[in-house]
Amino acid sequence: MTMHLEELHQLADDRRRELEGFAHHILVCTSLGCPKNKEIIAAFRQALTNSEAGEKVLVRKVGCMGLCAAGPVVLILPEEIYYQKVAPGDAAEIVSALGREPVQRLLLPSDLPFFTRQYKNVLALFGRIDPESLEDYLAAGGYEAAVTTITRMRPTEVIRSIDKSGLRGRGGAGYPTGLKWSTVAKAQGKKKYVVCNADEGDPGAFMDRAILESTPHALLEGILIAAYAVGADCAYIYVRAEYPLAVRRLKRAIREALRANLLGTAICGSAFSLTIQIRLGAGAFVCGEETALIASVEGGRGVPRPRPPYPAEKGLWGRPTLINNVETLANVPGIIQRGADWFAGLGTEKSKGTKVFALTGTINNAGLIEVPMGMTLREIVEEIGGGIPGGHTFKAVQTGGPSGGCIPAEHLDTPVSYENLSALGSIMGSGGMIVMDETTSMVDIVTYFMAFSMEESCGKCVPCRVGTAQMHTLLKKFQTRTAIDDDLTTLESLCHLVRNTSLCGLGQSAPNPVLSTLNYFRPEYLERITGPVDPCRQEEKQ
Amino acid sequence: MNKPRLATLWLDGCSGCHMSLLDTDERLLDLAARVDLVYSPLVDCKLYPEAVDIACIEGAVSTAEDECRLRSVRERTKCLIALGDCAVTGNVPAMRNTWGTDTVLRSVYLEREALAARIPTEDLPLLSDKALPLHTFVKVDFFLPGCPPSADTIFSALTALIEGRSADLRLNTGFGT
Amino acid sequence: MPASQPDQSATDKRWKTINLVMQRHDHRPEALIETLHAAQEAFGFLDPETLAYIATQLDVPPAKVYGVTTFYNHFNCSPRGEHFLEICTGTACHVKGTDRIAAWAQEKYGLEPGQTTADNRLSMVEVRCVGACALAPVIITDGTLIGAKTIAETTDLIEEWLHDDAP
Amino acid sequence: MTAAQILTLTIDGKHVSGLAHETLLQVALENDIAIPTLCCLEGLSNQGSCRLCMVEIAGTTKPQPACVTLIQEGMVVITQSENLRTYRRTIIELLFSERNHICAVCVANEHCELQTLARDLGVDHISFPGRYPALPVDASHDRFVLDHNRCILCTRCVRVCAEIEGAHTWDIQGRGIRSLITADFNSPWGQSTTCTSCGKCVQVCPTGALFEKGRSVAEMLKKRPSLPYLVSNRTREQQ
Repeated sequence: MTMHLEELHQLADDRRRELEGFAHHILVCTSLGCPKNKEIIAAFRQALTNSEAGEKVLVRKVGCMGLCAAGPVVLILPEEIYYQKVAPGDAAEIVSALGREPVQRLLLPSDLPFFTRQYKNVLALFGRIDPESLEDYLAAGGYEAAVTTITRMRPTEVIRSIDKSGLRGRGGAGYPTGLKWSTVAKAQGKKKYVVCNADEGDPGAFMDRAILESTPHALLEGILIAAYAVGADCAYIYVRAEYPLAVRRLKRAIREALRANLLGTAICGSAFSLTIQIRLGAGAFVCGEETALIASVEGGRGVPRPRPPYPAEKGLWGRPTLINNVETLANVPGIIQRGADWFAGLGTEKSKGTKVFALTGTINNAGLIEVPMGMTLREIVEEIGGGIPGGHTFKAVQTGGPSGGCIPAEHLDTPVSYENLSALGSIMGSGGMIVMDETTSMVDIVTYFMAFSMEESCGKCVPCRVGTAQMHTLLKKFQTRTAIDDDLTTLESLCHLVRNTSLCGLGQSAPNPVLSTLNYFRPEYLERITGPVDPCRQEEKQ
Repeated sequence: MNKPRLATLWLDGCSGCHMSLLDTDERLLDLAARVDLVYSPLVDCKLYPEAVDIACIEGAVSTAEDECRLRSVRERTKCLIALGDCAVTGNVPAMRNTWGTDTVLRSVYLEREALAARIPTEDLPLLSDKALPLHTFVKVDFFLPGCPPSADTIFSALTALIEGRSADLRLNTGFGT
Repeated sequence: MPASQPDQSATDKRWKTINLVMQRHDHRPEALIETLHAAQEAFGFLDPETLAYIATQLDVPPAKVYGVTTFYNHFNCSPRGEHFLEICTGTACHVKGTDRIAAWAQEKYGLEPGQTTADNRLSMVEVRCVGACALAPVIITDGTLIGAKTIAETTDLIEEWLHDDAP
Repeated sequence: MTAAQILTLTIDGKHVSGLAHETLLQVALENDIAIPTLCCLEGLSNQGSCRLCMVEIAGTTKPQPACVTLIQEGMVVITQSENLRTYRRTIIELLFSERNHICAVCVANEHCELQTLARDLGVDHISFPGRYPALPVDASHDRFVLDHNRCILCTRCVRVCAEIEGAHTWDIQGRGIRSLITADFNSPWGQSTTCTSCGKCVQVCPTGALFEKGRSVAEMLKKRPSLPYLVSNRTREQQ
């Protein structure tokens, strides 16, 4: 079946008209962060059958609305009324309040800085459309960018546009996306691949899960554009098996797109074809590293290999391969649709656009946010995040997970960008921000991260395999207050060895949490140097 | 001029390193002329004296008593040498570390002993859970690995130290052999 | 190596799904992980016979199959108990004290992470971040996510969950 | 076929040349410049995992592994520096601390690459506490023994078995610090259905982890087979 642009527009228009036919929409978050949503939806449907206005109201399941801490969240349109912590038992009351005064006890003020201070691009359709409905996505202007690209643009134009936008990889390293695309496009070889890295292993980061659960079609659209630009006809999405809902929605989205000829052969009547397959990850953080990811997609142990050659030249099955992360690709349709200049106009000089962060830990408004690059950590933590609960004080914000660092209060006014975070000894990473208050021991949290890196080390290279284990042993000595002076020196030199000689990014960045806390919170280590119990002294005392 | 005061100590080891020291043969006379041997399993002296210049320690630290002796030697000695693999790495005594002292004692004295099986304790210091190298507990100034380090190695190391050439102590010795 | 499927009651539907996955990939070696997923989904764990069958079908050396299976946390080679408790070890959950839930379970049921009780009632594992960090501390009881509770409330819920269908 | 391009570069101040497809390690060896290695073995694929052959290349911020870095025109390489020596010593120390290496009672005493490297690099003690893992010894094979206590996970055995012998009896099970060499489905070696008992794994093992039965302390002298010879001869025979 070939579907043309006009037919897609028709589908979109039909859905828009259908939606406009309802006086009210009750949008219920059905992401992982809002449990019991099935019961809530059923309760609303039940309440509506008992209500006169029932036929004029549409209950829709939607993706993540961001403020997970207030979940389950329900949004009433067109009034833009947010209800928080909704239980199935609240449905009747909410329904009877439609068109009248909202239910005060459940009301979530929509003028909270959490909502007003954000700038949504990737998250724009979050909580607004049904993730399992292609028509919903089309009605919101979805696939316009992809179809325009495929039918009206040359690959080089697409790459130039992405390049001009200044988009950089959102998975961690921040490599310029346009440059990556053009390297793959220029690489020798007829067969090329696109691999989408959705193996979000960073503890404390869940933006990729939310994208897959809320707007899976946006990711497919990004992949379509990328594959067209680099000349690939086959793409893989490598998703964590720990995200069953995301996998289900993604599979459904691929089926829908295939049926509408937005995937498959001769897409929308063009000469361009693309198949997208899903590969399930199986619980190995190291598979976030691109060569390990390739090994895993090929069905083997997720063990990295030395680079060069880079995957752009020799990737999946030795062919040129473009590897981008979910959020990176989800940014692409917006850039094509609204223009590279729009995107480049957001953010800082070297870090363009917006970034999605998973704001968690000891913070009032835990959830998913999107802000322009360059917003300060203070604005994110204190305004959007609403500060620290329970009368506690801010101690540090951890970014970049086990590869990142802990940023103390004195640097809260730093504008967030790739450069600034790495200057502070941390990294942007995939966007996890874990806020910690004064009750958190830094030595504890670093020991936790080192245990993570040790367990996730693939074991191939010696510095990472044994080095992380020995760093963990040393940190345990600090944790149990049995460390001696020499241990600090040994720990620091081991950090440098592991950082400078490990084979892949996992090992190279594993010492970051230690180095950053040694930098900002050194006294916490020093006060734990009390040495082991000396049996001889003990005997003397007795 | 006072001669340097030399001590040697035998912790958990097989005494092979001391044998190797004796293997320096006629050079022993040479050594004897240049140092005062103030403490050693080879001499009759019960207490470790004060102000020792060089101490060679053979063996791993296997009991709390070993540890106490080591610590007190460290306090009274300028230059401490870990002599041989047991003192340097734990070596053979440390082979029990994998399974734990208790398991090893049971295996040796109970499970494989048909008659009067019992773990000897009388007049014996209690074994620690692990046998560990000296530098786990105290600062070690020089390491002489080898099982044992050869007589030549020991002799040239001691001569160098006596002559104050500690900085360019280059020894052809390694673990094992 | 068994060349045929271990369970000769060929009517067993579970083997059909596994065979289907392999067929869909033309029995190419790179289907290994996908097939292991299907097998674990079907049987709950991967036993030596299943691994041997998959190795033969996909023409992958046995050692490689075993290497891949044991590389990934998700695959387990021993059967699970009737109930399955997953404790999230993500950073946000760690900060909010999920290690205390594991310690509680150890005291209460004598379970180390990865173990099953002697009566086969309960298996407990620690899992990597499930991505519901805003709800920390998070646990999953038989597939149902529980979060945004205090540690005491959470352990109460676990007891309730296990008590509900006690014999 | 076009003649391979000849490139010139500087290693430790010495002007040398090599073919475009050659690695830094190959060119260094051809010119008698010694770089320590452990996982690398001529005739096997290079995996760059032991990190001993790290060298400094002008213009790069981090040291690079010589065994997998192809030479480039005008490269300026340093193979010996205080930093590199420290890194190499520390890596050796990490390996000694990882498992239970007791040189004095090892079959490979005096014939062990790890032991020799320790001595050559001046490793006179191990700064890190020993991990003393409890590891099994597999003596089920009628001619050979695998002692995990002495294994450094260089994977030469895995590679020689898969790439040269074609049996792929060995692989690694688990990951990270819990990695172990494993035969088939973790079966006792003697019960492996794929092993041909050719013994190549034993001969390429750099330590005493794989050895012939009946060898006592210091008796396991490895007869290193020439792997490039095996490969080229086999190719010839097949034609």
